Order: sequence, then C-alpha cells, then structure tokens
Amino acid sequence: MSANAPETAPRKSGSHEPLPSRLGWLTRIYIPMILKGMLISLREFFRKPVTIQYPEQKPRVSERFRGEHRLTKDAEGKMKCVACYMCATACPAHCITIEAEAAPPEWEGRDKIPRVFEIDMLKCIYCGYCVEACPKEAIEMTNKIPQVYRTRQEFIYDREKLLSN
Amino acid sequence: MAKMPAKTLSSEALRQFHDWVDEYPNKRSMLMMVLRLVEEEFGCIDDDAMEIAADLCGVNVAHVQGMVTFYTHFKRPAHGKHRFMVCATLMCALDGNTDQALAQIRAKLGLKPGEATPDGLFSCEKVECLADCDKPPVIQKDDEHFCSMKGPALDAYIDKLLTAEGKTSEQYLAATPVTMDLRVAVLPVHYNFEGEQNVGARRFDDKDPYFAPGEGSENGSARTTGVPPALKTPLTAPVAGGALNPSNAGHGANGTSGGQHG
Amino acid sequence: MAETTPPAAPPAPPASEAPKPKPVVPFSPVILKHIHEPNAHTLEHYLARGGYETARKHVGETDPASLVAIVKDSGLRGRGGAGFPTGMKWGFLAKGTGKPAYLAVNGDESEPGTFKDRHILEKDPHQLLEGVILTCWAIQSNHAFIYLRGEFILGYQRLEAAVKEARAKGFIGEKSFGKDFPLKVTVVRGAGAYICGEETGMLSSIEGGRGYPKIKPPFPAVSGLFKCPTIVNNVETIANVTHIVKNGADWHKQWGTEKSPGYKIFCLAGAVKKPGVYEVPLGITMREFIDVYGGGMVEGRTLKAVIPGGLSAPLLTPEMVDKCTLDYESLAGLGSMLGSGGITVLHDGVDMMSAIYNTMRFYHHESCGQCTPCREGTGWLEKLAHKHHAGHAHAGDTDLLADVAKNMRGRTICVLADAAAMPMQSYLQLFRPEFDKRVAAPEYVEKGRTARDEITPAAKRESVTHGAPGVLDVGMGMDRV
Amino acid sequence: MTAEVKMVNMKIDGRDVTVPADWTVIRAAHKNDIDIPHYCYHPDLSIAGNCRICMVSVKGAPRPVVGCATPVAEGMEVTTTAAAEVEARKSVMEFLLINHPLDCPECDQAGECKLQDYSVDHGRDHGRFHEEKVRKSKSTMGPHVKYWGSRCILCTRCVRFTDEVSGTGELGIIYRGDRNEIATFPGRVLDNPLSMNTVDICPVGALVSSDFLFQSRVWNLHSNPSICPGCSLGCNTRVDLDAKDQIKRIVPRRNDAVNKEWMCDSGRLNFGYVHAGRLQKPKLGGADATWKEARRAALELLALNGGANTVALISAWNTSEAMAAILDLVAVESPAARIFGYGNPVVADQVFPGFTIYGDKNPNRAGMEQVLGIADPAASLKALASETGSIGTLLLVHNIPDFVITPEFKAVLDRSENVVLLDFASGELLRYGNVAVALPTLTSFEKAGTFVNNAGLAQSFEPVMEPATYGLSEAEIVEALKRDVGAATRAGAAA
Repeated sequence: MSANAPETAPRKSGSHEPLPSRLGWLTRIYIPMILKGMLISLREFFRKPVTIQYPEQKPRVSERFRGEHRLTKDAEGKMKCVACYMCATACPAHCITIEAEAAPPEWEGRDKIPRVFEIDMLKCIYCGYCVEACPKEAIEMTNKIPQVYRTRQEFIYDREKLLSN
Repeated sequence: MAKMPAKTLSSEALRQFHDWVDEYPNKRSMLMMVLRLVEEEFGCIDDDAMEIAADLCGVNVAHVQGMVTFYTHFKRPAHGKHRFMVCATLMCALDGNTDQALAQIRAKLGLKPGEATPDGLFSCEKVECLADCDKPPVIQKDDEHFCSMKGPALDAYIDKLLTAEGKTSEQYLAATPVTMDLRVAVLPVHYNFEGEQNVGARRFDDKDPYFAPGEGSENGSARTTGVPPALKTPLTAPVAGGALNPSNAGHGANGTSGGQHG
Repeated sequence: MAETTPPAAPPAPPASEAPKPKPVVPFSPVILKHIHEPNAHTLEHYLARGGYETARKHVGETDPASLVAIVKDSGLRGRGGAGFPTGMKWGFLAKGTGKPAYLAVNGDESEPGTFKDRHILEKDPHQLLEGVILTCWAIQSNHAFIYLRGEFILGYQRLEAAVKEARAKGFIGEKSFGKDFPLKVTVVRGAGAYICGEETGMLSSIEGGRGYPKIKPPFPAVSGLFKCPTIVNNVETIANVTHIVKNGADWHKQWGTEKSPGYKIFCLAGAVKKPGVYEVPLGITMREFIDVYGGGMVEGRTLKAVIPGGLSAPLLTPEMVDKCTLDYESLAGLGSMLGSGGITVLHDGVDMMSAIYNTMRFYHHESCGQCTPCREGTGWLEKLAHKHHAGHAHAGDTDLLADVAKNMRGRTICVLADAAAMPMQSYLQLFRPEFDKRVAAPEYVEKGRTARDEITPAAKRESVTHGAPGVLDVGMGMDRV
Repeated sequence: MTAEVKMVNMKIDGRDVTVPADWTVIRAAHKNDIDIPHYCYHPDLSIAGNCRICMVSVKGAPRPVVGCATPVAEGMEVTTTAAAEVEARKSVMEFLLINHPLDCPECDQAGECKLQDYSVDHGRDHGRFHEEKVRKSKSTMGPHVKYWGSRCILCTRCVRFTDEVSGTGELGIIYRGDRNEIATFPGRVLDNPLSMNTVDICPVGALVSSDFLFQSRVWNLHSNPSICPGCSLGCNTRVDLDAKDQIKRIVPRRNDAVNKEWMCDSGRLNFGYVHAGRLQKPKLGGADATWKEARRAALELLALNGGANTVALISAWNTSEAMAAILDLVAVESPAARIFGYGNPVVADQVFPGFTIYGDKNPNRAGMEQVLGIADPAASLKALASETGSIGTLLLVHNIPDFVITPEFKAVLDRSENVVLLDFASGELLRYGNVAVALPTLTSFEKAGTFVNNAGLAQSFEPVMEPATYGLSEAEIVEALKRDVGAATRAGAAA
C-alpha cells in the first residue's frame, strides 16, 4: 500500500454484504435514459453527418499530416534526390530501398541519382523520419492518405511513382 | 616515354643544356632553366615542351606540369605572341595607373585582362609585382620591361607592334577576343576506360600478364603507363561547369592567372 | 630595348641632424655609388674602381673564420627582410657533415614595393659577384647559386655576362684567383612566384620543384639545398660583404644605430615627388627620408599612411611616421617592421579599402597552397576584403576578417600567411572606421534559411553554375561552413 | 633488435613515454594510443607537414607546432589537448572546410571521411564562410580512380605515393594556392597496378574508386578480415560486404610484416568469381546429384584398386588445411595413390620502390611445400604430364579462379579415366567428359584456412561471409567421406 493513500475506514475483511445502491428509482427503471438516448439519435438524423464516405470521399487533413511520400524535383524538373541513403538509414521500419547510379553527364553539378528508389508502403509507419533525414529536401510527405490495393506488389512505390505522387 | 614529343630541341639549345649539366648538382635542379630554354626554343611551353623538359631533367612529366602551372611567367600556348603583363599590385595600382594602362590596351587591342586576340598575336593579363614600384605602371611584354608605361609611350609602343605585325587597331576592336584558357586538360569524370562499366565491381582483367592471356583486351597486349587511352570525348573541359564562360572569371577560377575580378 | 630611367641621384646627406649621440659621419652611397654611371655593369668599369681586389687579397689567403668574424663584428643584418645578423647566420653553418656547403643568394626580390636588388643586379653585378666570392670563401662553399626572379630580364643577362667574364678572368672556376679554391657560380631564373623569395621556397625552386617552402627546423644552415648545409643571403647583404671586408667592421659600424649598424638601401614609392632607391645610414628619421630624399609629398596631397617595409609590413599612420626612425628596432617598436626596405607612401586620396583589397588579392594570388591556413585563408581574406571594397559587406564581416587573419598567423610552414595577415590586422587596427563604413547589409544570421530558399529558380541556377557542384544546397546540418 | 636504438623519454599529455630518438611526436603519440588528428601524415610516406591539423604544444615553444614534423627529444613535454592547439585545430578545420563542397550525400567517402570525423571532434558547429567557393575540376584519373577536385584538401598523400611507393609519378599538383589540384599529365593516366592505394590513403573523398563508385554507403557494409589469395605475398585484407553478403570491395589491412598498408589493384578487384559462375550443387556425370550420391560415387572411384592407379592432383591455391585433409583422405581411402601439385604459371615479379607484386600467383605454394612436400608445383605437374599410361582416378582439388588450362594440364586430364573434381567454379574443367564427380567447394572468402606466404609466414583466416552455394570446405567433404566409409564398414561388419 502506498504511503500517501487516503486513509479510509478499514473494510471488514470477509464481509460479503453488497453495498447499498445510491441510484434513485427513476434511474433504476432506465426508461427516461433510454428515451433521452433515442432523442439524441433522432436529433442527429437531421444533422450533417460527421463521417465521410471513404474512399469515394476524401477527408480534409491537416497541413502537417504525414501521408504518402513524394520525391521532389528542382527548378529544372530534375529529381533532387542524390541517393545518399540518409532516409533509408533513418527509417525505423527499413521500408526504403535505394540503389544508386551515376547521374547523366549532362546534369551539371550532380554526381549521383537513385536508379532504384522504392518505399514499401506496407512496412512504412509514416513517422516522417525520412523527411527529417533528407539533406536535400528531396523527399516529403504529401497529405494523401495511404491507398488500398489488391496485391502486395502494388504497395511498393517505385521511383517514378514517388516522383509523380 | 611511350609517346614521343612531336618537337625536338635544336642543337644550340642542347649544347646550352650540356653546358649547364656541369653547373648543377643534379639534373632535376636544372628544371627552371631548362623550362626557360624550351620556352625560348618553342616560343611557349606546351605539352610537348614539357615532355622534352621532363626527359632532359629526368623527372616525371606530371611534375613538370606542376612547375609550369605554378610559376605564372612561363608562356603557355594560350598566351599571345605579344604578351602584355600589366602589374596590378598596390604600388602600381595607386592613383589608377594600372587601370589607365589597361584601358589603353583595351582601346587599342580590345583586350580585357585575361583575354587574347582571336589570331593569338596579342594577349593581356594582370600580374603581380614586377619590382619597379617607383615608376608605375610597370608593364612587361614578353622579355621587355617598361616603366611608367602609360599615355603616349604605351600607345606608340602598341602602334609599333601593330605595324610590325601588319595589323590595325580597328581589326582587333571589331573582333571578339578569346578568353585565355590556362587550364590543364583532364579526362572528364564520366569518362570510362575501354571495357569498363559505369557501376559494378568487375573482374580485373587488364594489365596483369597473368590474367589477360589475349582475351579481354582486343589487341592482346596489356596497356602500360604512358600510352594515352583513346578518348571518347574530346580532351577539353575539366569540369562539367564551363569555367570558360567569361562571366565566370570570378574568384580564383582555374588557373586564369591575373584574370581575377577583371 | 626598354631601359629603366636612371634613378635620381641620392642627394648629399644632410650635414648634422642625426639625433644620435654617436658622432655623425658623413655618408655617401656605398653600394649604389656607381649605378648611374654608364657601363657600371661592365668588368672594365668595375676593375677600374678597384674591383675584385678585396677578393683577390683574401681568397686563399685569409683564414675564413676571420672573415666571418669581421662580418659578425660589423653587425651586418640581413637585408632581405628578417634582419637576422649575417655573421651569426654564417656561424650556424653545419660543419663536418661530409656534404658540400652551398651559398644561395636570394635575388627573388618579390616583396612589392622593393626594387633595390634590381638596381644592383642590372647596374653593378660584379659588385655582387665579388661579395659572392668572398662569402663563399668565408663559409668555405664551392658552389653558389644566385636565384633571380624571372622579371629581372636585364639583370639576368648582365649577371650571366658578369659570371662569364669573371670565369674568363679566373676569378671563379676551378682555381679562383689562382688559389686552390674551386668555385662555381650558377644563376637560376625564377618565373613569377612571390613565394620563391622565402628562403626555403627559393631552395625548392632551385632544386627544380614547385616553390614550396620547407619545414623548419632543420634550418637551411643545417640542411638546405639538396639537403646540404646552405647559407641563404639577400643580394644586398652579399653586396655589403665586399665593403665590410675591405673597410673593416668599425667602418661599417660608424653609421646606423647600436643594434642596426650600417647603411641600407631603401626603395621609395608612392605619393612622393622623387620616388626611387636611396642608400642611407640606418637610423635616420622616416620624415627626413620622405621629405629630404623623397622630396616630400606630391603637390596637393597629405600623408595618410606609410607602408614601411614592403607590402606585408603593418602600416604607419602620420603620427607613427613622426616617431619613426629607419632602423629595425624603431619600426618593431611601432608594431611594424623594416622588412626589405620598400617604403610606400599613401596619400590622403587613397581608398584604404581598395588598398587592402589589392593587397589581399596579391597574397591570394601568391600563396603557394601548401599549408591549409594560408591556402584557404588568403582567399577568404580576399573575398571578405572584396566585399568591403565593393560596399556589400555584412555586419560581422569585419570582425570575421580580424578573426581569420588571427587564425592564419603562426600556423603555417613559412611566413606568407603572416605576411598576408599582418597588413590586414594593421589596416583593421588603424582604419577600422573605413571598414565599418562599407558594411551595407545586416548579419547573415538574420537572413537564415528561409531567405536562402527564396532565391528565385533563375538566380539559383545561376549560382549553381557559378559555384562548385552542390555548393548551394547541401545540408548535413552544417550547411554554411 | 641487433642495432642499439637510442631511446628518449618524453611526456605526452602528462604520460611518460619512451620512444626511439628518430621518431616524430605524432608517431610517439600514436604508438601510445594518444590520438593526434592528421591528414597529410602517413607512416609509410615522407613528411609533408602541410595540413597543419596535427598541432601540438611543446613546452618552451612559443606557439603550437605540427606533430608530424617535430622530432622527439629527451625531456620533451607535449600536450595535445590544451587550449592553444585546440584553437589552432579548430581554425585549421574551418579553413579546410570553407572551400569544401560539403557534398557528403553524394560522396562515397561519407562515413569513413576524416573531414567528417575531425569536424565533429575539432571543428566548429557552424560555418562563417558565405562567399563563393573555389571550383575545381572533376576528372577520371585512370581506369580505377576518379578525382573530385573540390573535395581535395591537397594533403599530397597520393602524389607522394606515386613518387615514393609506386615510383610511377603519374600525379602532380597543378596551379597554385587555393586553385591547387591534383592532376595527371594530359594523355597520361593513373594506371599503375597499385593505383587504388591512392583511394585508400586519400583522407577525404577526392580520390574515389570507380569500381566502388556509388555501390553502397559504407555504413551499410560489414567488414571481416581476410588474406588475399592473389599472389604468394598474401596481403592482409579487409573484405567489405553488403547486407546481402555480397563482396563490395577489398581493401588492405595494415601488416608491417607483409604488405604494410598497400595492396595491388588486381587483388582488390578479383572477387567476381565468388558471386558468379559457381558450382552450385554436386554433379554426377554432368547432372545434378545429391551430396550423398556424389559422395558415394567419389568414394567408389577413389577406392578403386586401393588407389593403385589413383593420382591426387592438388593446386597451390588450396589452404594448408585442405591439403592436409586430402592427404588424410588419400591415406585412408587409396593408400597407394600418388600426390602431385600444380598451380598457376609463375610470371615475373612487378617490383616497385615500395611494394612488390609477386609473379607467383599461388597463395599457398609454401604451404604446399610444408604439407605435401612439393616445393615446385610446376615441376610436379610436369613430372606427372611426362608420364604415359592412363590414370585410373584423378582426384583434382582445383579451387583456382580464372585458370588457364595449359597443354600439360590438359594432357593429364586426357589421360585420366575418371576425374573427381573438387572446385568452387562451374567452369571449363567441368565440361571435360571424364569428370565423373564434381563436388562444390568454397572460395577462400567462405572458409577458414591458412596460407603460407613466400616469406614462410603462415597466415590463418576465417570465413568472411556465409557460403554463397551449397558447397563445403575440403575438410568438411573429407570428414563426410570418412564418415561414409565408417558407416559402410560398420554396415559391413554388422552384416
């Protein structure tokens, strides 16, 4: 027993008598309460519903909602990602797969781009660490709610999908 | 020396070289003077001249290239036949003396510092102290040294050169000057050697006599150091950055000596 | 052939205005005595004025140690810039190493504002050569190198000719002056590198390398040229040797001050009426030198500052000029240095920001790039000075200048980093208000990341192509190092 | 120690240390586990003293000095962590980084970069340089080396390497001041057989291997020590593998008695055979078989006539353990069999001023001499080849990648009626019609063993990775065969 627990009258050990009820008789017959509940339900029939018809309807989400990922592009339309593996390193779910390759020679000032950039959305926990880790601001989270697909393969987003997401 | 330079030294120059051999404790220490010798012999120090100097002094040609690019007064192929070096250090630059000389050269030849005329006859550059600080501005033109070289003296001198070359000032003013490129040619970074993949660890199959018994390399012989590989891309810009762009002549661009902050 | 105009003849030294308690001895130029005579560079001219007599008398005859003693007694200090006592330096030469000893004469007069050696080399090369012969005998070296800067074209031709003449006459060669003293004199030409004026940088250049200074210790006197004991002296120092050996140590000491005996060639440039080279006794006042020898300031200008010892010497304000005498100690006391004796007078119309920017550009261009602080620091100083010059410096840039200059000092192999940092520190100390006037923008910190992100795509592309790959937008948490 | 080495006593950070008199401060400190940061200093190269990061304070000196160039002296007192040198290092670190592109995300060196390490240890946490950086060239130096100029800190280790160790001098410094770059002469390339050492000694990401370029981030690799089987020197190596146990690169491991810190390019790059062209399963007459079937067939062939017409032909690429195991097997199974050795043909040594690549491309020739008593594998094979008459069973323990079948070797094969092949590769040998049984073995990266190098130094190594195939080491195969024999004997006895 903790030291600062309030002191109460010691219960008689071994007593099995029920404690007296503190509810009044009106309450104990429950009918007014049932009526009250039904009234609330009835009122909500005429109000605007708070639920939405997902997935036909999409919810409005916060600006800071962490939805599906997107790979960003620079002013010239080239992907910003340099395949530094920072996101993959930071990812607690190990859902990011990157394979690097040399950037095309005509991309001035760029050495490396991802040949493969895949995110397994089934593994992803949407923590946003990848966005935090990115030194190039090349990955960000959209406010798209994760989609539903029929096969597991479809949940693996590749580079092109992420770039156009 | 797999690649033989296209040029050869004249017998006089070789005699001069052999005179020097006794003067120096070793051949390497003759390099400064040998570079002067080949510069005089060929008019400037180009790649062939460096090979010759390296051969004479028994040093690696990469070292000679390091020497030539370290010392700013060696004449390179990019420099004009008449190379104007205008002192731009404080004592000459005070009271606008350097600026005046440069302005005069520009008015006559259309050259800004760091530029050469398209025909390669004239070039102009800013250099650091030429050690005649009491009579600014100091200009060195190749092996000629001039004090207080501004105003009519400079104009007359340039006119004299123009006449000797059979050119006129107007010709140059109408032409677009070229930026002097003193950089060293290097292979671009995306260059791949023969049989090389861009990525991926490969089996090592060249140059090692054991691992390359006729297959792998087409001619069956291992490549040795010194034979330049066939280039897929022309041997020009070191960076995919176009440092030749005149507007780039900002802070310390590659090797454009004196061309800074034009 | 272009020819320099002969320098103005040094005026007769004023009779008696030396503030020294020492008896005033009238002084007439010693080394520069004949430079404005035509054909002074020829052997005939030199022989006619008693040339090579001293060398003939001593080489192979006198005990070398006694020559060293004479020079040591004379108190001759190195004229190249550091002012190290020459005789003492000769005494440090490692003996009994079994390796040959070398003499390397530093004629790479690269400090801007200095042009004295040019006159010795062009007008009186035999005088230098006799000094070389005597020095070689004194330090028992059989091989002397004379390293000239590449710009001394006439000087090289005349010195080379002089060496040939002396060789033909038997002054140098297998048997110098017929004595059993083989001596080789080799002239090496530089090609435009300030750093080769630094003694070990010059040795590297003579060895056929890039002019990279070497780590000291070991000092050249122990392991220098080709890893052999080497004495490095300035051209003027060596030229002095003949006169000191000829006339004795006391003769030399009759001029100058207690610690800076003798006379020295000073080069005067800038806003004076009569710039040029002047040989004066050490210890005369700076004012006297500027007003009497230099003929005073140019018309309509007043003195703003004086660079007393070549470009790297800290500046003197007019008040300091009044207190200054031309000797090593006085200038050191004023926080500057006598250096190589290149005095540049800046008038009141000089924009100090322009001057410091020019100075910093010089050091940036001339840094050899061997040590990190100098290689990177000189460029940084230039860029910051350029911002002040162009008037778009940020608040804090001026303090940064001071800090960068401080960080460069004393952390490199040679003193070029110090030579670049010293004028910067001096300008900052003396002309700080002019720096502050050019500060246009608030501090960087206030701009922060968002400001950077607001760069328009076009501007960004522009900077990307101008900057190094990936310079602009690389993060890793330290994005603006 | 025959020569008397003069020792001096000195103090580093308050610790009394005794070191040889010709050492420098940094070497004395490193020897005593006191870390002094350094870029240009390398124990096997000359002293350049240009990076200026190894600043230490020496009692009596007015300002910090560089540890790499300061000789030790009796009674010297050095501090490495006092305010003066910490401040000096901080400023040097800042200077090093101002023109550095900070492109760590794109740089292969990230994760093993001295700039990163020392920046954390000695640098400042923010930058004060807002100006435009100096641009430098990026270039391909040679077939295996690329150069990123703007990352270069001009420590000149690579230049000193080509001057002093490889002696080929392809590299030089060009330009001046902060425009300095490393470059080859136009038309010449850095293609000496030791070129990739420059990548190793580059403390930053300026020189990178074009073979490892963008292959992996180094923190995703795991490393294990090994011994290079490329030649008879037996360079000590570190094998870096990725998460899928694929070898990504091989780099030298310091061993002053063998290879110092160098290694040849060929040894670094010759690991392709581990992951490709492997013999995956035992083969019986050209068709896949189970281990059990293959073992039974092998035993039958070996035991033919008590081994009277059996020859064991063992290559000098095998570990000493494998040779001993085979010897063991032969003794049990075919006591009358004869044992011969063979190996790669020996070519001329490639001698460099600081390193030798041996022409004897057999890692364990000395081990073969010790275990099998065959000093010259080539002569041994020649002796076998000069015989006539058929060989009943040839137990061929091969394990040589990229083996070129010589006429002599072919003659031996042709004379053999049945060949029992132990090899890891599914190469040309397997296609010989008379290879009756082929048992997959393991490469030296996948098994433990010992190579004895040409100096007689036995170097043991452990597997660096899980086997890539269903192969077994020779010792395991022999063990299983012996078990089979035992089982058969027991069964026979029971019957």
